[in-house]
Amino acid sequence: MSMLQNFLRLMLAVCMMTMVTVGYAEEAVPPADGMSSATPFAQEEGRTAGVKSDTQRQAESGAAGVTQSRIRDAGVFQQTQGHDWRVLRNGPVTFYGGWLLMVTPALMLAFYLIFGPLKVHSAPAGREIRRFSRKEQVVHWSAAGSFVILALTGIIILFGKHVLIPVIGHDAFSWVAIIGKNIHNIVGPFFAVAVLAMFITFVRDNLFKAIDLQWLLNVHLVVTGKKHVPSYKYNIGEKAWFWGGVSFLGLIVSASGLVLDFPTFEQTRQTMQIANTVHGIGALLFIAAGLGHIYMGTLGAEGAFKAMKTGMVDETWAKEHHELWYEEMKDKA
Amino acid sequence: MARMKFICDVERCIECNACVTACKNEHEVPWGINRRRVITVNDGQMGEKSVSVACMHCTDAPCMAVCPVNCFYKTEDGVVLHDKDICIGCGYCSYACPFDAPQFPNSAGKAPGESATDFFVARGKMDKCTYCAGGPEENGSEAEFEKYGRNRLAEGKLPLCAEMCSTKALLAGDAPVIVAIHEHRIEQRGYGDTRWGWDMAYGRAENEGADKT
Amino acid sequence: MLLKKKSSVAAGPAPQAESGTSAWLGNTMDRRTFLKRSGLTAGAGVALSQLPFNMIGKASANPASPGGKIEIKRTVCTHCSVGCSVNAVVQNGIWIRQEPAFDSPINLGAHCAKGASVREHGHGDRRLKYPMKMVDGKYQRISWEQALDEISAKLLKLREESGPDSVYWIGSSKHSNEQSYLMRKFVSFWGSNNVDHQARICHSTTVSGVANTWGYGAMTNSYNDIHNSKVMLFVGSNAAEAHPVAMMHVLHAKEKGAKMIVVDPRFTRTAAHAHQFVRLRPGTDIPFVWGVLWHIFQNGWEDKQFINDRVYGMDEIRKEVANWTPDKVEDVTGIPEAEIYQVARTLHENRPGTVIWCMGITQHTVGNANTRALCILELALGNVGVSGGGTNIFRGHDNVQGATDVGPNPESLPGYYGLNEGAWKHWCTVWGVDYEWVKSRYVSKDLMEKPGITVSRWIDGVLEKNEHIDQGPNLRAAIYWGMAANSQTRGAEMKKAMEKLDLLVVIDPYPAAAAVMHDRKDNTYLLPAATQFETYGSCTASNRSLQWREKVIEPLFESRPDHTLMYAFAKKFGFEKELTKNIKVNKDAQGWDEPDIEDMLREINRGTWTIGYSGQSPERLKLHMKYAHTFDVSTLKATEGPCAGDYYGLPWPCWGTPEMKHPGSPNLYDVTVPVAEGGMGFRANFGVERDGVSLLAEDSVTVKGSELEGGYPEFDHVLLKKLGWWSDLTEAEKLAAEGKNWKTDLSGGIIRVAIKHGCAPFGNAKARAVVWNFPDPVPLHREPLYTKRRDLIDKYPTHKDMKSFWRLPTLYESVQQANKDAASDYPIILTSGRLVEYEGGGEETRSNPWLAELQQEMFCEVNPADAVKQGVANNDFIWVETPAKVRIKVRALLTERVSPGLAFMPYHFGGWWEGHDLIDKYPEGAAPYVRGEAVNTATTYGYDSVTMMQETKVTLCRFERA
Amino acid sequence: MRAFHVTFLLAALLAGCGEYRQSVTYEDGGYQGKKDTRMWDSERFMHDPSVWKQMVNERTQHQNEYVRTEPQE
Repeated sequence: MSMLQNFLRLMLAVCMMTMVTVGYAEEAVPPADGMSSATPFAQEEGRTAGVKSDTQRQAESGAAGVTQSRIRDAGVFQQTQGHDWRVLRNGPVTFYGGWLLMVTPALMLAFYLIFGPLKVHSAPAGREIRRFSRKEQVVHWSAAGSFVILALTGIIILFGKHVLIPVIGHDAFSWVAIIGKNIHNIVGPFFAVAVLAMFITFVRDNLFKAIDLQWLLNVHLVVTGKKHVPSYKYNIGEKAWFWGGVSFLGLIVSASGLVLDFPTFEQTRQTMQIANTVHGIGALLFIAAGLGHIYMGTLGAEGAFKAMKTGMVDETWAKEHHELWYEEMKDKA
Repeated sequence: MARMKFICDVERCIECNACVTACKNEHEVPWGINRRRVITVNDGQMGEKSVSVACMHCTDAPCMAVCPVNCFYKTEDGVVLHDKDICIGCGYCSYACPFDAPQFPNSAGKAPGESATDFFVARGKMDKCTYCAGGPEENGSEAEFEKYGRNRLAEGKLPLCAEMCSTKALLAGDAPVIVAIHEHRIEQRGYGDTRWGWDMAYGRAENEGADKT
Repeated sequence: MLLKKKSSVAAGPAPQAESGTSAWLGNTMDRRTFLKRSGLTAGAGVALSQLPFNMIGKASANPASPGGKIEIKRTVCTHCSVGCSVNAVVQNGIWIRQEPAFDSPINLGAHCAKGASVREHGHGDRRLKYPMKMVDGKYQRISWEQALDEISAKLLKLREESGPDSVYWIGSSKHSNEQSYLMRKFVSFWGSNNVDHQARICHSTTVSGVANTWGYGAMTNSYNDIHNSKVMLFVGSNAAEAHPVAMMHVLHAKEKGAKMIVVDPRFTRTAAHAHQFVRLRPGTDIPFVWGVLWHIFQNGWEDKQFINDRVYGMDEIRKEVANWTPDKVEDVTGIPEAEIYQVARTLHENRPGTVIWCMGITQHTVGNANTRALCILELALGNVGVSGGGTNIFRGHDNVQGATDVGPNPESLPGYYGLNEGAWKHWCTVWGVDYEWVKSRYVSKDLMEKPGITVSRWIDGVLEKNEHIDQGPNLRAAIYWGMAANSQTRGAEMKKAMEKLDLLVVIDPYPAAAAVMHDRKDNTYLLPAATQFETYGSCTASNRSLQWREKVIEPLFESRPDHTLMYAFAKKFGFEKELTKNIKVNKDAQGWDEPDIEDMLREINRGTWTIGYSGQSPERLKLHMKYAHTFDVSTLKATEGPCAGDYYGLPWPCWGTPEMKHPGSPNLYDVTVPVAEGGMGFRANFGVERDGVSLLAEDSVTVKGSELEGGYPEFDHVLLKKLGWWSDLTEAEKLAAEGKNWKTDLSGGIIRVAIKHGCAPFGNAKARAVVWNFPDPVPLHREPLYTKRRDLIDKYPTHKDMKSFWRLPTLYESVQQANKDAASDYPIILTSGRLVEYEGGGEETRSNPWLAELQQEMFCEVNPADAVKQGVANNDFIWVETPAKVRIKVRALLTERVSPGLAFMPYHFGGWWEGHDLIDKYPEGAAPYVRGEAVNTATTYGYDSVTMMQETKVTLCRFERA
Repeated sequence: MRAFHVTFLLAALLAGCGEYRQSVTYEDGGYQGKKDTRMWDSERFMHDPSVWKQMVNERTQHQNEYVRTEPQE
């Protein structure tokens, strides 16, 4: 547990440092309602205000004491990290996450409108070859399905109160949220397993090859369809998704999610806060990246969706998109 | 309007746990849920001090801010309450709370005699100190009692934990009134403020913790 | 995710509390209010609670259905001697709420954890519900009829075979005054003095030590009067845990500038609030006091005038104190000179000061001398008889003071009358029975006047060879009537004794430790007694105030109030007519015969002149409860209303008849107040002179308003005639008073006339610094029987063995000598004490889920330094072994509260035996929620040389990882 | 670098639009759940907040033992 905790802490630290560098260090901001924050309880303060008792100081230092209560963390007087977590979650995570989820589809829409989908240039050969095995298909769609469910329910938990409450009202939203939360909690571990299966299933073909470098150098031409770089089974874009999305973000989101889902291993509230922050940031990035993947797998590239749907691709498609792989397959045949 | 707060005078608290028991008694709080608890620091050494901790009904309540379903509300008297019908049991309030006030049922029917260590497993409805002010159900109704416990404030009474405190260390009531009582004691003693948790609970104006951008 | 965690991974191994829901669901408890209403239900509730609109716990029927009449019943908490009033809210006969009793001048609405939880007794989930009989080692339900028939038949058979002294009756300090009084009467009519109660093992040494010093063995002032103290010296008292509400008054005084000193081997919660904490070696209280007095005498800080006028024998004390030079004190007690000096100086500079003590002083082989040493300290400082001064002895049970005063004591009839023929005749007159008849109930006049076996030693009455027992038969039956066996030492031997008995009967609201700790197979009965909330009557708080309890609810299940049971047994024994000669017998709601409590109190009033239990009629007590708000919180005096002038609860002595309207005596021995208003000098109870020295007060000590200047002896018909006051008596009074003294004059005339002339009926004498009738007239330090300081044994040896003491041989020297090297095997000093959540043996409090949740496991406090040596970590199970060769398994609690070389265990646990949980032995559904090893299973031998108080505070032990 | 500042400023402005009141008080409509009756809204207090407040404040003095130990004449 401690290794994971350390890892999560490191992750949070990285996130925090990123925030700080872009100007999100916590600053004193005058409260919105015009009350002076310096003396919020001025009339009640009395003469001794401002003189802190030793116990108060000890409490603020995060000290724990002994107690007869057996609830977790019961010995902690007061935790300040909760406030940091709140500021982070309600602030940047929600705000930028929200924009991210709006901007990403908008960008893709714009991209689609400007450049259109990647087309297969030659006429279809009519002969199909198997690109994905049955097993690969099952694994992919398990992951994909649970991903979508988790993304939607997760979005409800994070943004629902801003978006849905004003629309469907408080009580109805509670229904939505409770069902969403339970689905999220139940599907979550399933997704983690699917991600693991994905990794095992697809890792071999996603190992980096020399050709990937070339693809990378011509990325601007490739995505706009101006140039074609041959690749093996997966091109660098797909590999980026595999490594950066499925593997890295998948691991982050699954691990942090499991920490949150099974609070039965003596996790403290601090661990939960960190896990929650990491989970939120990771999931939002994952969703954004996932949108990209979905775009490429559906609208973005002709024939791609069919490939994963049926497992078969037209030879022409294979030749144009993954020439080297096509060669390999041909040799094998 | 009144502003209800708690003061725990550490010079007087003797860790007798009367507040804990009074709360259990008044609200029939089951085994494993501790709406209030007493913490002792420097146990067994000079400088040992005890504090009774529960929901402080913060001015800028973090639990309210992070609740995904807005089940919290605040009465005009500053009491932070929540609607158990709306609560989804996500546990976020407990991450945010400085005082570890939100409680969750541990598991299916934690029996008396079993130790309670999980702060939420089943993640049923959150439960916390209501300042003896019940919930949104009709004041003093059976439904309110079943979900939240008694509504003493609506009876013109104050939280039982404070009213039954063995040494009157725990004070509850309108802030200026209890501050005056506390001030009088300090005057008698001739030394420092022994209030606890106030900066954290009441030091921020409402919304101060909101987005800072 | 509806994941249920296996029990308590986080908190370490499973606790000693029972685990698993089956035990809980399987019991018969009436969960009418528990759990269901909380918004957090069991079982299906979890699934439901996931739904937004769940109506959590809707299924429960609200006992407080609307429309039922809501009544407030006023009662008094049953958990310690402070006497906190409780306002019980009752609807339709069900105790639905508890409200703070703000009007009570004693607690001002405050409660400790125990007080705030008493309503749970009205739920009684873990109560003993029916009479039970052990058949083949298992308890089976039987009817009351069968229980009473079988038990009485067996008792009568024993009486036939071995005489009445073969039965040991253990009464209770939790009985009301009336019940405990009836108990003494009941056992007298049974024909034995073999009856005792908890006071033996809590403050018997105080009662006898203090009474022999100045007259009455009770708290001299009151909790409230501590407001007036300038310094409070706590020795062997942990009020913050044992008497939390008293701490309200203590901390109030502290806030107003009083200094607070705590002397204890352990850094207690009380010590945490002290200005000065002094850590001493357990069992060295006398050297500590003499060390303080050494500085006081050295610097001339004593109150010379007071000593001259009101104290006898202080010069002998000076001689002994002179031996206790600071270096010697430091060697014996472990306290540096500077600390002792500071204590002495603080006591000198801040007057008046009070001394507060509890079990830390009393439960020693030198307990009586300890208490006297502290009295002497107060006398030297002139702190007695003043407001803010005195010896404030906090007692343990709610009515231990009352039960001591008028209850089941083996050496005395009610009111400390003793057992001589005069005492018997006095009480026979009051009871309206023939002295000769009572005598015929006893085996002989000799045994009638010989103190019985004490509760601390009843086991030796069973186990000792018959030829060593000074009463004829060995004990063959024990009736545990409201007493926790696990609060008595030498548990392992007690188990043997219990197994040897022909009959064991446990009468208690809960199945007490006595019901399960042994391996008996039959002839064992459990009878459910009602709690004090299910009956009514008076109870005496530690400050001698009597409070009246109303009946809150009807007895739960099949339980019956103790006095009803006594009457039922008396019927079987055939003396019910005599038992209730002057007492009305009513039919209670269940159709049983119930002796009238108010009539019993009136009978107590008619007979108990010695300590002034004569003025507290039921009517006056009820009036005080009703007008509690009119009493001043510092003085306890009513300033207005119908009780104006009275002190709250008419603290005894409340002289004369109720019609005399004596207000009670708030602070004993205060000569600045007229006797009619609660003043008095020291009691003239020890003669008028000794060796040519007058024992009466000097002339300068004239009680305010007294017509006699200075000291005078106690009043009797002769003195009255001599003074020419005889004619003040009415004709009827003259008739009654002729040949009598103030204690035996049933008309109260002598008292009335004495007070009319401003005189205390008991005289006006000096306090005795030297109690010449005790083994140590001047308190001497004697090393505990089990000591680490082998080198001090020769210098400060314990007493010589006694051949017959309270009917039994009692060992001192031989035990000490046999164990003088014990410390090499058992290097840790073991002491025990209280927790705030539990009381006494703990059965009722450990059966209360609100309290049980707070203390779920038995533990032993050890210093981290000692633990490291044994490789013991916090919360590990350890075996603690004592020289009694008994091992108990408890959790280790590593804490600096105890110094290295000291271990502390609370004594409230029971239900485990040498590592085994005894849950299977309890009647089904009646096991306490929390069970644990009883410290007294392992405690060792040792008894006070005057009262047979058990030694619990100093023994030796060792521990190792389990 | 200037471009960064402009971007940041724009982002900050946008964030300002996103700010919402987090502490819900039940009179301002932010909390849309069940309305809770006010403590004083009963016959006992004649529906008058000041009556309720006075009663509660008087009761608070029960927690102040100085009222009984040093009665003000």
